[in-house]
Amino acid sequence: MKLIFEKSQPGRRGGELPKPDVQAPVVPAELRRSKPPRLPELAEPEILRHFTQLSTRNFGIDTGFYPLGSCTMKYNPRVNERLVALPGFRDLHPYQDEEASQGALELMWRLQESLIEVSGLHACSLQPAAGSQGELTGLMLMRAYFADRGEADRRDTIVTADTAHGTNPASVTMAGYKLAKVRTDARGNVDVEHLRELVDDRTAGLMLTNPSTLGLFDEHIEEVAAIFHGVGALLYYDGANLNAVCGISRPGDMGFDIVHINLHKTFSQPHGGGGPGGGPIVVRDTLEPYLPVPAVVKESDVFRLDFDRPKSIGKVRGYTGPFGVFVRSYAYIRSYGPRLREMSETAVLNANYLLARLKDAYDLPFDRLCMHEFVLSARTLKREHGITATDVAKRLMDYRFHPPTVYFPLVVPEALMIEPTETEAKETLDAFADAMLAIVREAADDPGVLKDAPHARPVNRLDEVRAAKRAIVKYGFEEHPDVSQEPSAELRQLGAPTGA
Amino acid sequence: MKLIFEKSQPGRRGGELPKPDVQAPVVPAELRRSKPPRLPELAEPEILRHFTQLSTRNFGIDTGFYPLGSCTMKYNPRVNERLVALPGFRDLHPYQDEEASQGALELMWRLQESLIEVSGLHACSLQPAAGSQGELTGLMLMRAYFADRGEADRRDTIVTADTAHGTNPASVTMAGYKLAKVRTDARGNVDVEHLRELVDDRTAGLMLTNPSTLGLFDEHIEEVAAIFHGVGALLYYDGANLNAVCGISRPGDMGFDIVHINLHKTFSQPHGGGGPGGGPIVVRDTLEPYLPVPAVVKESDVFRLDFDRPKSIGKVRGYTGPFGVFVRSYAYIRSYGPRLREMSETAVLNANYLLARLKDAYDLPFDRLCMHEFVLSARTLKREHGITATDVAKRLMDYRFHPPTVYFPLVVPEALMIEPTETEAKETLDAFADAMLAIVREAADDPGVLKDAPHARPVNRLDEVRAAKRAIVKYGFEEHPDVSQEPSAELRQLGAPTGA
Amino acid sequence: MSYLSLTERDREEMLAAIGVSSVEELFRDIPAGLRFDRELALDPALGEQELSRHLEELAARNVDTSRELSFLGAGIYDHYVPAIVDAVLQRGELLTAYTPYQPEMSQGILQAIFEYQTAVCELTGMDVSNASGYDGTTVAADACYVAKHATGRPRVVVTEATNPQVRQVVKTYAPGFGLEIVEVPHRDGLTNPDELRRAAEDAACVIFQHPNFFGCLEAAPDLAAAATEAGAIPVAHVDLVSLGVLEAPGAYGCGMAIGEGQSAGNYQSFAGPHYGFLAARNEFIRRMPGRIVGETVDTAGKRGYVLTLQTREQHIRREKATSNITTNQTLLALAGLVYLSWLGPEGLRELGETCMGLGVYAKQRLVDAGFELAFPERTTFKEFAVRVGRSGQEAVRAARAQGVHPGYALGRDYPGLDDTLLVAITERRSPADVDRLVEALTQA
Amino acid sequence: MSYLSLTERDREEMLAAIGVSSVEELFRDIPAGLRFDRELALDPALGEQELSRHLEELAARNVDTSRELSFLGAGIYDHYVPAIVDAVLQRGELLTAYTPYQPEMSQGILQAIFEYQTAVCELTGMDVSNASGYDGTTVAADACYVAKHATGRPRVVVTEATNPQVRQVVKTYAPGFGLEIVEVPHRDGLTNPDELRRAAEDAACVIFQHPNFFGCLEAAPDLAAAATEAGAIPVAHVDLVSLGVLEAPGAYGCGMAIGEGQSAGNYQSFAGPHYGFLAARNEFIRRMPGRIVGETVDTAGKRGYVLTLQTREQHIRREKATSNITTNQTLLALAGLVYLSWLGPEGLRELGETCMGLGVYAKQRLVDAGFELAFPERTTFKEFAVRVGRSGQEAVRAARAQGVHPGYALGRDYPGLDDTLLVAITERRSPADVDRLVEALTQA
Ligand SMILES: Cc1ncc(COP(=O)(O)O)c(C=O)c1O
Ligand SMILES: Cc1ncc(COP(=O)(O)O)c(C=O)c1O
Repeated sequence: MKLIFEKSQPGRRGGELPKPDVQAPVVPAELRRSKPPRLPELAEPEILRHFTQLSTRNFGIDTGFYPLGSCTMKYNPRVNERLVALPGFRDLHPYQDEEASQGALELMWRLQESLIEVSGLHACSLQPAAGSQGELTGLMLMRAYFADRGEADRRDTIVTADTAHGTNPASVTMAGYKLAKVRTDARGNVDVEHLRELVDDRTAGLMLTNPSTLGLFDEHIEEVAAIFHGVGALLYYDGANLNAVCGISRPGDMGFDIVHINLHKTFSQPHGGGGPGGGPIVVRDTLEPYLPVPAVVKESDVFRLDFDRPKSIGKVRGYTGPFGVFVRSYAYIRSYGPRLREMSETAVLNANYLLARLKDAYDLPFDRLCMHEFVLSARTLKREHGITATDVAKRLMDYRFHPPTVYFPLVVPEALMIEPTETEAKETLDAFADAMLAIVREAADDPGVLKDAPHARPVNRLDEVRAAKRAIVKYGFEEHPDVSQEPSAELRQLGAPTGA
Repeated sequence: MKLIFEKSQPGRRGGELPKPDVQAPVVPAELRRSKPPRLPELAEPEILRHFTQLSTRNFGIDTGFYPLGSCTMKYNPRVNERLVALPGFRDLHPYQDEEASQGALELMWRLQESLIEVSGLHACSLQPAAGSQGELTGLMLMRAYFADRGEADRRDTIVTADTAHGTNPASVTMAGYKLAKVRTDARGNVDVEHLRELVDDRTAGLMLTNPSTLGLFDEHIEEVAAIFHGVGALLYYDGANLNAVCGISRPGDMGFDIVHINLHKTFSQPHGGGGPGGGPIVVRDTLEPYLPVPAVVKESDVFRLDFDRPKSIGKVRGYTGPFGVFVRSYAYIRSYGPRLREMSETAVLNANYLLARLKDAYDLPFDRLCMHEFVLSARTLKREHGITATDVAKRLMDYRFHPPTVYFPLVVPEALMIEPTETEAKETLDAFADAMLAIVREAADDPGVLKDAPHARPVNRLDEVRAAKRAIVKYGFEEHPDVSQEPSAELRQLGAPTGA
Repeated sequence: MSYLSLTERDREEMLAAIGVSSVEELFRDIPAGLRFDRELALDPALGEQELSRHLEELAARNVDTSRELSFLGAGIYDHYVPAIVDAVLQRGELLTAYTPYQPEMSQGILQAIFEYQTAVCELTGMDVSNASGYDGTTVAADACYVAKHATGRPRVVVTEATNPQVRQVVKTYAPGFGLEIVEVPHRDGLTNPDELRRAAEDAACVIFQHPNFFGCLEAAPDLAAAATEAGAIPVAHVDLVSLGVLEAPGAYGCGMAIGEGQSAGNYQSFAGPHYGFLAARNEFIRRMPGRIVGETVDTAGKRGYVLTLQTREQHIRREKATSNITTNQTLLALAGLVYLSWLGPEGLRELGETCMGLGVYAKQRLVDAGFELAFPERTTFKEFAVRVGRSGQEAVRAARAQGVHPGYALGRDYPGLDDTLLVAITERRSPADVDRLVEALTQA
Repeated sequence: MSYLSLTERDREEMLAAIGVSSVEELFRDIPAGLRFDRELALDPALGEQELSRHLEELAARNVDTSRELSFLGAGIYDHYVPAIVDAVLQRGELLTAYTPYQPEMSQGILQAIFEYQTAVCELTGMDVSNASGYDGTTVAADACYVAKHATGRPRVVVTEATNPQVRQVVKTYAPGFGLEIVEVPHRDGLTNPDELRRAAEDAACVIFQHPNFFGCLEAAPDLAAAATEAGAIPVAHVDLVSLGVLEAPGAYGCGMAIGEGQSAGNYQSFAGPHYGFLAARNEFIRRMPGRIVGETVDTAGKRGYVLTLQTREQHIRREKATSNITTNQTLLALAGLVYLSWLGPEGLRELGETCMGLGVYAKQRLVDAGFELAFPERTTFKEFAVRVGRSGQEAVRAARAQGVHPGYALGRDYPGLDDTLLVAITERRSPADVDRLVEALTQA
């Protein structure tokens, strides 16, 4: 399909703007735009068609099952979209006076209180824009905490698991820490022996996801916590998998000191094709003084922004964070209330049911009950039929399912990481399981059909190597390189004699 | 795809309702529901997926070109959808006091004034819910008008053209009138000679579309008007084709006494898969006393509902008409303002351009410039290759266009009635013309591909005869007749060894 | 003109291809005297931002039910419309499509209508439903047209306790149909079956609303029986929202069930657009007005849906059609289907019980406060009539001054009830809201 | 729980298939002491209708720009967002998708991002843009990270006339990057190129906002030149809305262009979610943070789009990644693309001229009314600083009492400007609105 720039015609336009009768301004010659930007020129009807057509070439939760492991692709209630669009939220300026923003501040405060209760800790900052920023913020808190204790220089190392998401090590580096990696043991837990070797008085802390990215709850988590607290280090909880344990087990009770929560995962902010998200952090009282400013506080019945936090690390994002995300997540939490536990129970039940249906057909690296997700391996398919996790993923598209996360976590070869979430129906899980089993049969009977998959998407398998090599990252207008134009295959398939 | 009833499971539900703590009511046993209705039982996520999937099996203007003749499928601005949803409009009760509905009444009054100006007449009622109800209302006005003159019994006949839309004769019968049909002459005008034979003092009036359903402006319309007015009869203007003449020629000036306007055509109310619409009528002052009640009137700066119209025919629809439709159409008119003429000019230009590109490849029954639409015939294709208008229509689907209106008007064999509207781009018209021309070539080279079309829709050609014979008009639950289930063709096409 | 795509260059190329030198020339077939020679006298064009501001100002001059505690009903109700309904209706493929004449392009809408027809038949206990009528008044006229052709009889009986809007529309249509309309009075808020039977001699059909306009539950089965005995077709005018708790008209012998669909999934919207529903027994299927969708298969044997029984319709049968309707209210009927799916059978029952329960509470509170019910003996559904000891109009004015709209003043349609208000209570009202109503009426 | 599908029967069947007898048993791996043994202390669950009422009440306690005439800006602006933006963003296939790891499932989003990257590069005059950063502050930190690795230098210079929010965030990130932040003061609202050059010796990059935080047009080319001479990478923090009238940073030698995208297509939304954009010259392409979409072909030679240059990213490069970002702001960037397409080049220029023109008008009216501009000599874009002869806070309070929010009190960030307001004027404000502002400030 054409790019919107390829549909552009000089002289067309979409919107008409108001033309107040005031003098035309004078822009100093040396600052004036010399050459108009080549933005698309289309009338509104064609703009809407363009993006409508783009949407039909995309797959969302509304389209179907989307078991993308570690991403918690759950239903996004439409009422939340309606509420976030209320003028009182949508058209509110962040510098509006506090007394004229009480509703927004109260909503943020209520959300903070809910996140504090769910994580079992004491203070919350909603400021971080996503999980990874929550991680970075958490590490900054650690530095500030140790600086206060004169240990900042000594404590230069953060321990992460070999199952960790890439953001963990990346955040460690960005925060200026050294990295130490702990192995995973035979049951999928952190290898405690190895951990003991790694942890000493130079250790600032641990970053861990629990349940892990393997979908397994660490059976020695109390021991792990003791090891770090024993040397005065801190524990950071990567909350990406919180959907497994709401109301069931709390990070604070496990011994974690800092938690980030991915609002776009556990609390249903629509993922928007890549974002937005929200990564609030919740901490133990000992860390509260270092939280970003401003803090949203309640005094008697008035809500305020508190900037007076001398020990604060400062600001990690503009203003007070992605408010629209807060509205949706608060609404989601309120739709469950105290029975939020049912959300996590159902997520875990769905995952274990799928696991039960699939464990015999695929390799299961750790034979345990899973939490909200589980990781299979296509190791055997690859050895016996040359079918990789990628082939399975692409073939699932023909069955109208979004593929799981593949090749992560790295400790599992040919990994297929499957997370169904709580909002799926049993029929959907069964249909997906049937497809996964059919694919195993196809791998034996007709591997070609898997290698050539997908067959029913707008494009066949795409050449990612070529993309990286040529690095065409914007439209070139006149000089646009000719990556060979769409062959008019469609119509030929439809039996047209010539590509009409 | 499954019906929503086939996705239902006892015990599931979508919405939660408030449970005010009041006593449970007692329904008298003999009136109480004996057996619960088998409404669908699904959780909200599956409901949204169901209707999202349904939408992907449907084609709208947002999807692409939709030249459905006589239906004026133009762009529906999204701002109108936003405005109609303003609480002040959306949540307003029709019995709210007048002083608390001034904004709504003013909008209706302003719309009335605009329609009066566009049609060149004197008084307007927005009450009719669609064009055909406008027709019926207009005929009721005629009866009331003649009754007042003691001619009601004598004037028992309405003349319509053989090109008339089916609603015209149907309305004539429903209004209790006899029908007389006038022929179309060689240039596509009303046959004036024949008309003279038909019209006498028993004639109540004429119903005519101008431009006609052939897309032709009647060259003798003044003479036609004179004939009817000569015998004291009235002229009714079927406004379905008004998109051709806004600001260019006015029905009132042509001599028509009553006009209906299809707001969903000329003034862009989204067609909603079949409706809603709006069919306001505008009349000459002599007919104003008979208009439906209430009338929306302005007194100094106050807007009122006037029920005090002793000669009124009464009410034809509940309350004051489909208000939401008025909001959208008023907004559409305001987006053009006095330059509304450009809308019609462009519609006519687009139509004539398409006509110029297609007239040599298809039969053109009347070789004239057209107005906003034109009618071609596949007569030659049928004679030479056995390709019918239906085959052309179905094949157009493969080229991703909605087919034109076919087999109407009845006076043209194998009719293809094409109306592009003003909101289409030249590129779109060219692509459509290319497809129409390619189809002519295909008819000669490979007629089979046309006969088997469509090839790229969710279903192949459907058996309409069987549908009418079996008349399965609702889901039968347990006893649902087995119209053979979907063959799992899809996956086989995708090379799956067994319908997985 | 932000909706137009043609550039100057486009225009020139197109005029050249057509072989004319100006757009003006395209209109040469229009007699010179009929060419409009000035600019239309319309208000100035507005860009989107200014257009929005203008309509926001108009909207702000209306007092809607989000700004005033309202107990208005009388045919249009403030039930909650869930967000999923808006989300579905805003899908462009549905919103911007038209009548599915080309079924292969329109399976989405066609299947949705088939599902809607099923839901309406299930609720009403009928065999066939059309794809919608204009509203709750015109479907009554449609029913008369069906009944007239089915029975050949010259009269139609409508109960006085039927929504006046419905009665007025039926009266407007009747002359064209060659029908005479007879009304049967109510007795203390209910229709008497014997009076009805006598009136129905040689009537084509009997239309009665249940729950009736006063909110009272009629002895519906008795009314249906009375009509049948008189040889007239019983037609129940019902509220879909009531059919989770009240018996389906088909179960007590009605030949047709009709009504206003607004209460099930449409906003009040100052009375439209909404949908009217019309369902009937199989014997009337070939006399049904409007679109009907039927199930069939394609050339590969795959299930699909099409408009069917079209020989009833104007585009085929012309002057012999069962109706002149073509554009209907599909989108609003779709809203109804989404809404009913969201409620499900349990939700629909709960909804009915909640409204009824709140009504009982409200009546009690009003009686305690010294008000008199117009029809104290009657069981009511979500509306009831209460006497306010002065003109209803005045009571409304006084209560509105305190921010409460207490309901519809019945005097307008029922001379005997000048001092009576029709109070509607939906699930959007809380007991606390009811208390505010009582307060407003007392203080006023 | 209206979002859950499992019925009791489903649960039983599933537990049986798993081979456990209860849901509780699924959690057996959780050490007993860590099993949460009470119900969460959360506010009661609300059904959709009650949830809506609750949030409507909260929303009603905020005074938004539809309820108060507002001249607030200072980084977040009340520009008009056309309805088509909402319509596109509410398409479920886009709204409810995630990062396009599987390109064949995500051509819609991928192509849209590619188009967004093109628009941003076109506006800024750069070679490459990422798919978005969190907001206008974090992209500044990202730019520092890029510059540090590109130059190995230990410092970053930021002008004092850059949005304080941006400066604070950069300062928070700096220690982790091992960077020191130096600020260059403004002189009467502008940055002095020579001071900048001196400060930039051994700086990795220089970040300057243009138009700056006071709305003044900087001598941007000179600032860029100064940075370049000092061997530092010039980074312009710009407003997309200004780039129809102001030169593209790429055209005057900047190495990177960054900014807050909110003004182009996002609502104010109490500051988020919005999108930050980061574009750079080709030399930095392999150091870019975040997602980048590239063009390629499929096995049939058909054009398609994929996430590319992923070896920069955390999921491949882990601790050596150019950034830790993964979830970004794609949906808001898409809004930006739709908005910019709706405006087109002409519209964008008109928009800039309109804002500027209204600003000139407002400044004149205020001076006529006796107010003094803080930087009378400067050319401003859509904002300007005016002295109100008393504490800015007080002036705000007084004006708000008359229904006008006159702007941002600069004293909070600039001690010398306690008596100064930063007044923002967008195309949503009319000359009449400006007159009301003057009135409110005068009377106050
Ligand atoms: C386990 C894990 N940790 C961290 C992250 C980073 O969170 P975000 O994408 O919100 O930055 C993710 C998700 O991407 C994740 O799955
Ligand atoms: C020529 C003509 N007349 C009348 C009508 C009836 O109008 P409506 O569909 O609004 O009832 C139509 C459209 O269907 C039409 O095309």
